[in-house]
Amino acid sequence: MKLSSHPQDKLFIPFITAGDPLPEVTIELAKSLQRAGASAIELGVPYSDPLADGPVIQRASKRALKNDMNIVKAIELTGEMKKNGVTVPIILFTYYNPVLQLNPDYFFTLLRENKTEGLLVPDLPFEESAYLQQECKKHQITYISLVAPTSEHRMKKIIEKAEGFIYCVSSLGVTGVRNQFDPSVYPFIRKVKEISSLPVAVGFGISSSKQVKEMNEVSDGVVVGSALVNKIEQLEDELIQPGTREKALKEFEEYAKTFSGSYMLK
Amino acid sequence: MKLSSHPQDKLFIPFITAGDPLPEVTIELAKSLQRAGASAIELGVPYSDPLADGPVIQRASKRALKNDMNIVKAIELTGEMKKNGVTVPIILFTYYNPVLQLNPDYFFTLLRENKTEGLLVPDLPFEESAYLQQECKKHQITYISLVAPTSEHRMKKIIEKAEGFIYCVSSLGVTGVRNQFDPSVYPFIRKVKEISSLPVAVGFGISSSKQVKEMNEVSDGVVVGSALVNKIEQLEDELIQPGTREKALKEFEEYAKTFSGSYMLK
Amino acid sequence: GRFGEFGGKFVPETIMQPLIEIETAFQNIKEDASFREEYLHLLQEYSGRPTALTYADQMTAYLGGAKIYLKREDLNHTGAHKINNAIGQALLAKRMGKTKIIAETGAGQHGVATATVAAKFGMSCRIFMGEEDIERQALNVFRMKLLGAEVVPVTSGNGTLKDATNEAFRYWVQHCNDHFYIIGSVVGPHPYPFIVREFQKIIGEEAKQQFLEKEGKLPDAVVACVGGGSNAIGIFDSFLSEDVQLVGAEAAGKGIDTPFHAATIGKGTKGVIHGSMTYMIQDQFGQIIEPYSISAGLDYPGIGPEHAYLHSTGRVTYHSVTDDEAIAALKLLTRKEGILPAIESAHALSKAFEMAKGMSNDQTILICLSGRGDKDVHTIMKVMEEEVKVEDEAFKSSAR
Amino acid sequence: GRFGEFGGKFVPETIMQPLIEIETAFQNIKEDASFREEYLHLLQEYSGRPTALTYADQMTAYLGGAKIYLKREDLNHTGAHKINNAIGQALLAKRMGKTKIIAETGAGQHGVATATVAAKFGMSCRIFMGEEDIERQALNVFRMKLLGAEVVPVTSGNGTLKDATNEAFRYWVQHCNDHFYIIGSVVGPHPYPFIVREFQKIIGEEAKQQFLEKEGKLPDAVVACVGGGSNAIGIFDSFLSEDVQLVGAEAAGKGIDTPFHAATIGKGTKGVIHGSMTYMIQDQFGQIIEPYSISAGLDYPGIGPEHAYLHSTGRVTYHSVTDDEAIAALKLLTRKEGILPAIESAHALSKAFEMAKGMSNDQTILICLSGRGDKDVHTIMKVMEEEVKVEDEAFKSSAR
Repeated sequence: MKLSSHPQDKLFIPFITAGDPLPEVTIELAKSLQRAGASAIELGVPYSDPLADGPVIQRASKRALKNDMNIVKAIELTGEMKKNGVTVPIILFTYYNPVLQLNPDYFFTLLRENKTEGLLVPDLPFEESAYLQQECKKHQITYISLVAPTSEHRMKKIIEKAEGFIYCVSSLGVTGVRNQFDPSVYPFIRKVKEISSLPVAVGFGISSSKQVKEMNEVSDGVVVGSALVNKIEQLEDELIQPGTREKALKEFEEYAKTFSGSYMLK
Repeated sequence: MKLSSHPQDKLFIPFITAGDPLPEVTIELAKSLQRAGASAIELGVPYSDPLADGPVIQRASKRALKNDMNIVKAIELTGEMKKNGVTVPIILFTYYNPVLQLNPDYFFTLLRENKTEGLLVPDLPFEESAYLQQECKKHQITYISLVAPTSEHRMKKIIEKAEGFIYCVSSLGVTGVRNQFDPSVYPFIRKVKEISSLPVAVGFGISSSKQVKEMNEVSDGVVVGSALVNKIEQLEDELIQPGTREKALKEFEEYAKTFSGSYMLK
Repeated sequence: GRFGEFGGKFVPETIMQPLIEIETAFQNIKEDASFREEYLHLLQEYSGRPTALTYADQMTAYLGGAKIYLKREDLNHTGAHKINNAIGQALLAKRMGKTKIIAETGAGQHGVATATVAAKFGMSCRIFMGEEDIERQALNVFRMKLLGAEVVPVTSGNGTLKDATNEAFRYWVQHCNDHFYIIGSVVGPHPYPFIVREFQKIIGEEAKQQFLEKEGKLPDAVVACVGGGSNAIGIFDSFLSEDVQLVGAEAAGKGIDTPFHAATIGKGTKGVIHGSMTYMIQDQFGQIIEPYSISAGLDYPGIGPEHAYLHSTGRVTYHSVTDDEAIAALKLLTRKEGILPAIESAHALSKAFEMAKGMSNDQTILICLSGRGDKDVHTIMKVMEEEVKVEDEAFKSSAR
Repeated sequence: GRFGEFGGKFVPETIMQPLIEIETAFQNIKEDASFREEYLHLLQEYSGRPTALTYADQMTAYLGGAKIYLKREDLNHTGAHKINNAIGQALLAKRMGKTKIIAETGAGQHGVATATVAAKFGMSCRIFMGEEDIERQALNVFRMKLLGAEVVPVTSGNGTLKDATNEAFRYWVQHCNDHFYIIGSVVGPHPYPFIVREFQKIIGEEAKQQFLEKEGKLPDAVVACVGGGSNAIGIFDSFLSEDVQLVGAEAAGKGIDTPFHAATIGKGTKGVIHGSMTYMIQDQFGQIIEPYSISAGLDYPGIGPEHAYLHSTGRVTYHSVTDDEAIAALKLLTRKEGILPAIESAHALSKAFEMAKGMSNDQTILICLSGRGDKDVHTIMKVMEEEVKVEDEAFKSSAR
């Protein structure tokens, strides 16, 4: 997986949920994010029981599930994105259970056919991930690993096996918008950077360009989820109506840019 | 106590509740009963918890209690009856607890001053009655004893100490109207008569002249309660209204006569 | 058949013979080792005895006085001490060859216990319950029916426990030849107060032994709530001849200076109720007055004659506890010990907590926790809703 | 941390470390005699263990087959086996220096048990409960509040147990540094299924010993109901290596061929739920399906991973029992034995009764009566009202 960014830029990895508010709109949103400078896009597979996610992404899951989204359709959506001009890598973000329900060969074939470059499974910790990580390697899918402030002595093992980038969980907790970060996050990220030769992106709770700037002082970039999904929720009706969609997509793009390293530096 | 009856007649001992439906009406009812041939009158003191009584007399108690009747007023009512021409003996029928709440001297003075001739306490069995029976003797009040089909070997002891007449409980149960008697009642009454030198009256559940006749074949007479009280309940409004009282009293008297030995023989 | 001047047998002649038969049977089984064995076996295997003796460490620390121990009758099958007696009397009935059971009930606890035992013994069961109580205790009524009992609504009087008891007696008078009447407390004519004591004294026997094991000495005081008083007699009995302070807590309802209480010893006078000479709440002419307590189990106008006797001799002291005090004690125990007591038992808790505060750390109090409070949750909810309302109104008027 | 291919630790990275700490602490206390002593002391002195083993003589006679024994977890403090585990985990939390407890609850049984233990230990307590369940179980909610717990309404998902569990996890992820999460069944990520088993196996240890004392041999079969499956693991554990047939009864709801059931083994497929690989009810794309059972305690889309394993090896056989069958068994036991079981436990009863009929008189069945049915009286009332209605209508239409 080749993360798209200029060397001097910081990584901007946005998250959106497949099928929210509609499958065809998700494609357009991905294009907007690419225009806004995304280094890669995390595409979330909606799940009935997203226990690592806060209320914003839970609601997005619910909306997407109402549109009959599922893991197969979500992967197929990555193929559609590619066909529609999305060139930045797409990372499939999915809980483990939907993956488990697919025949592994079928799953990886689907990923490859649809040019999905990465895979992130938030409830599959290092100790349980050996098989999936090895299969990913075999099928040339980048398996993204998370480290948390509580990872402690396990951090090294995780980072050693990691690919693509290291996803640092900014603080304890589920995904969601936060006003303030615990100051302990900075030494944590520095420590990760010391150990890792991969880029280090910080996620969970980043909701303003101010926070992005703060994080980027220590990290190589950020993952932004709930803040963007929140925006999509606000724009839901306009995004659904073909007549207002263009305008809403433009608004979304402008909002996304506020988190994007490439634009911030300008 | 001298029971009023011609030698060839059977005893007719009616029961009414003091204060039902009004104290002054109780006096008139007693006079009616005397005219109907009563050998004596049982005057019931209304009680909050009459556990030997069936629903008819329970309701009469409730009506009388609403008229503020109590044991003292009930005894005073016997005096009023005597002043108003009642000559047959009056037996105060009261649960034990109201008696207990009065100073014994006061209680017996009251009884004597009001010319109450007898006392019947339905919840004071032989084993608990020694004191009261002795006090009655001292004050020349006839203490009426009950025997039941279940009294068995205690029957003799009870009858030995009895005065006035023997009150035979016709069957198991509380007071109230019954359609049929257990045939075992006849040998029971015969046995009581064998032992007793006193007249034997049968009570509990006698509600028709047919039953009176049946009982009188073995007994010396009957006690009639619920049937009469039931009639009073039916006539309640007419008895209360001075305008209709005379007529109602007459009706009551005629009804009472159907239980009366003196009239039946005619 | 008396406790000093109290007790006795003030009943219609018709049930004298049945009472004598019960007395004879009771004398026989008292000396019959096989009866006691069967009784104890059922208590253990069916009801889960011995019940625990719990050291209330949190309450003790909170009050800072005497060490508090709870005899956990709430852990019995059906949730209170009532089952001890129901098992014993049903066994007695079985020995007498009776297969039909009747009983009275107020809130339904004794009715449920009796219906339970009747089901276990395959006996028919008829429970007399005031119409008013039937309406208030729909769940317990349904439980009794599930257990196969017939619940007979009593409309006489005010339709409460007193009237249900009257009606049970009336029914028994008519059917005493084949029915056994299981009375629920240490009340009623002789020999009932002795029978119920016999079947409840297991509480004190166990508690005494458990206490000695834990503390190596007897408690300084034993406290129990008293309505009819069966749990109190049950726990007191083993301590009567010991140098132990015995305290009964009766229901002061809204206060003993109001007409709304059930403080039989505190405000009652001597009289005869349900066949027994004792203290009772009545007017000057001997009419029984309907009592009041938030606790259905203490809402009875009489008290067991042995309590009247123990009061007269001074061996046991009786105090009264208001609704509010009981609810406060209930909330405190629940919060501190994770044990939700019956409102009945909370009366004993309230008195005991007050005593404990004035005692030293090396002293001990044993409380009879006669039943669990699950049955009372609705009542407590209502009380607390009203408290909130009163507070709200006080706030509103102060805010003006 | 696995049972064959089942179990494991499928959780966000953030709580891996807390889980490891719990695992370490758990390993320590397992070898610590003083911990076991404190745990057993509380079970005995506070919860009233050992619970009775009751011979159901009336049921046995009625069915005419195997002798039926009931392990009476209903006699525990708070009315079910849940307290065994809550006491154990709260003690573990105490050893780890945690003073804040969280837990999830469906109908409120585990919530009440946890709030109870938190009160007894002086710990703060936060119970996550679905909004829907809060409305249906107002009494239990009030009880938890009386016990001092904060009840947190969960609005995500359908507002039921599954969602409450998700939310408890989410809260824990954010507060794992000072909070201990007391999981209520043998579910969740490693080491929870092992911890809960450790604290529930007392059921089987006691039952085995009691059974040997009474019968001089082991039972032919042991039957327990299975939702998450903690009472079943608790009673099975001591018999796993013995020649005893083990049977789990899961909830078939309105029938396993309808969409309304909770038959995880019967109709579920392999997957990950609440951190554990096991069987679960889900669609082909791995979305969890809301289960259904009249019994709130069995209304869970997953099953403990050890059960999945025991099913896969064939050591335990699992059957499903419908709402109607469970209610019928509940009514029968109440009527015949005077014991009102929880609707959960009634699933085990139904299966066991069916088995008993086909067995001989010298064979024996041990049933885990996991809890009392007091909490279910409202539900049973509703069911029976509906039955009457249906019968009435059938009568009316046949009368035309």
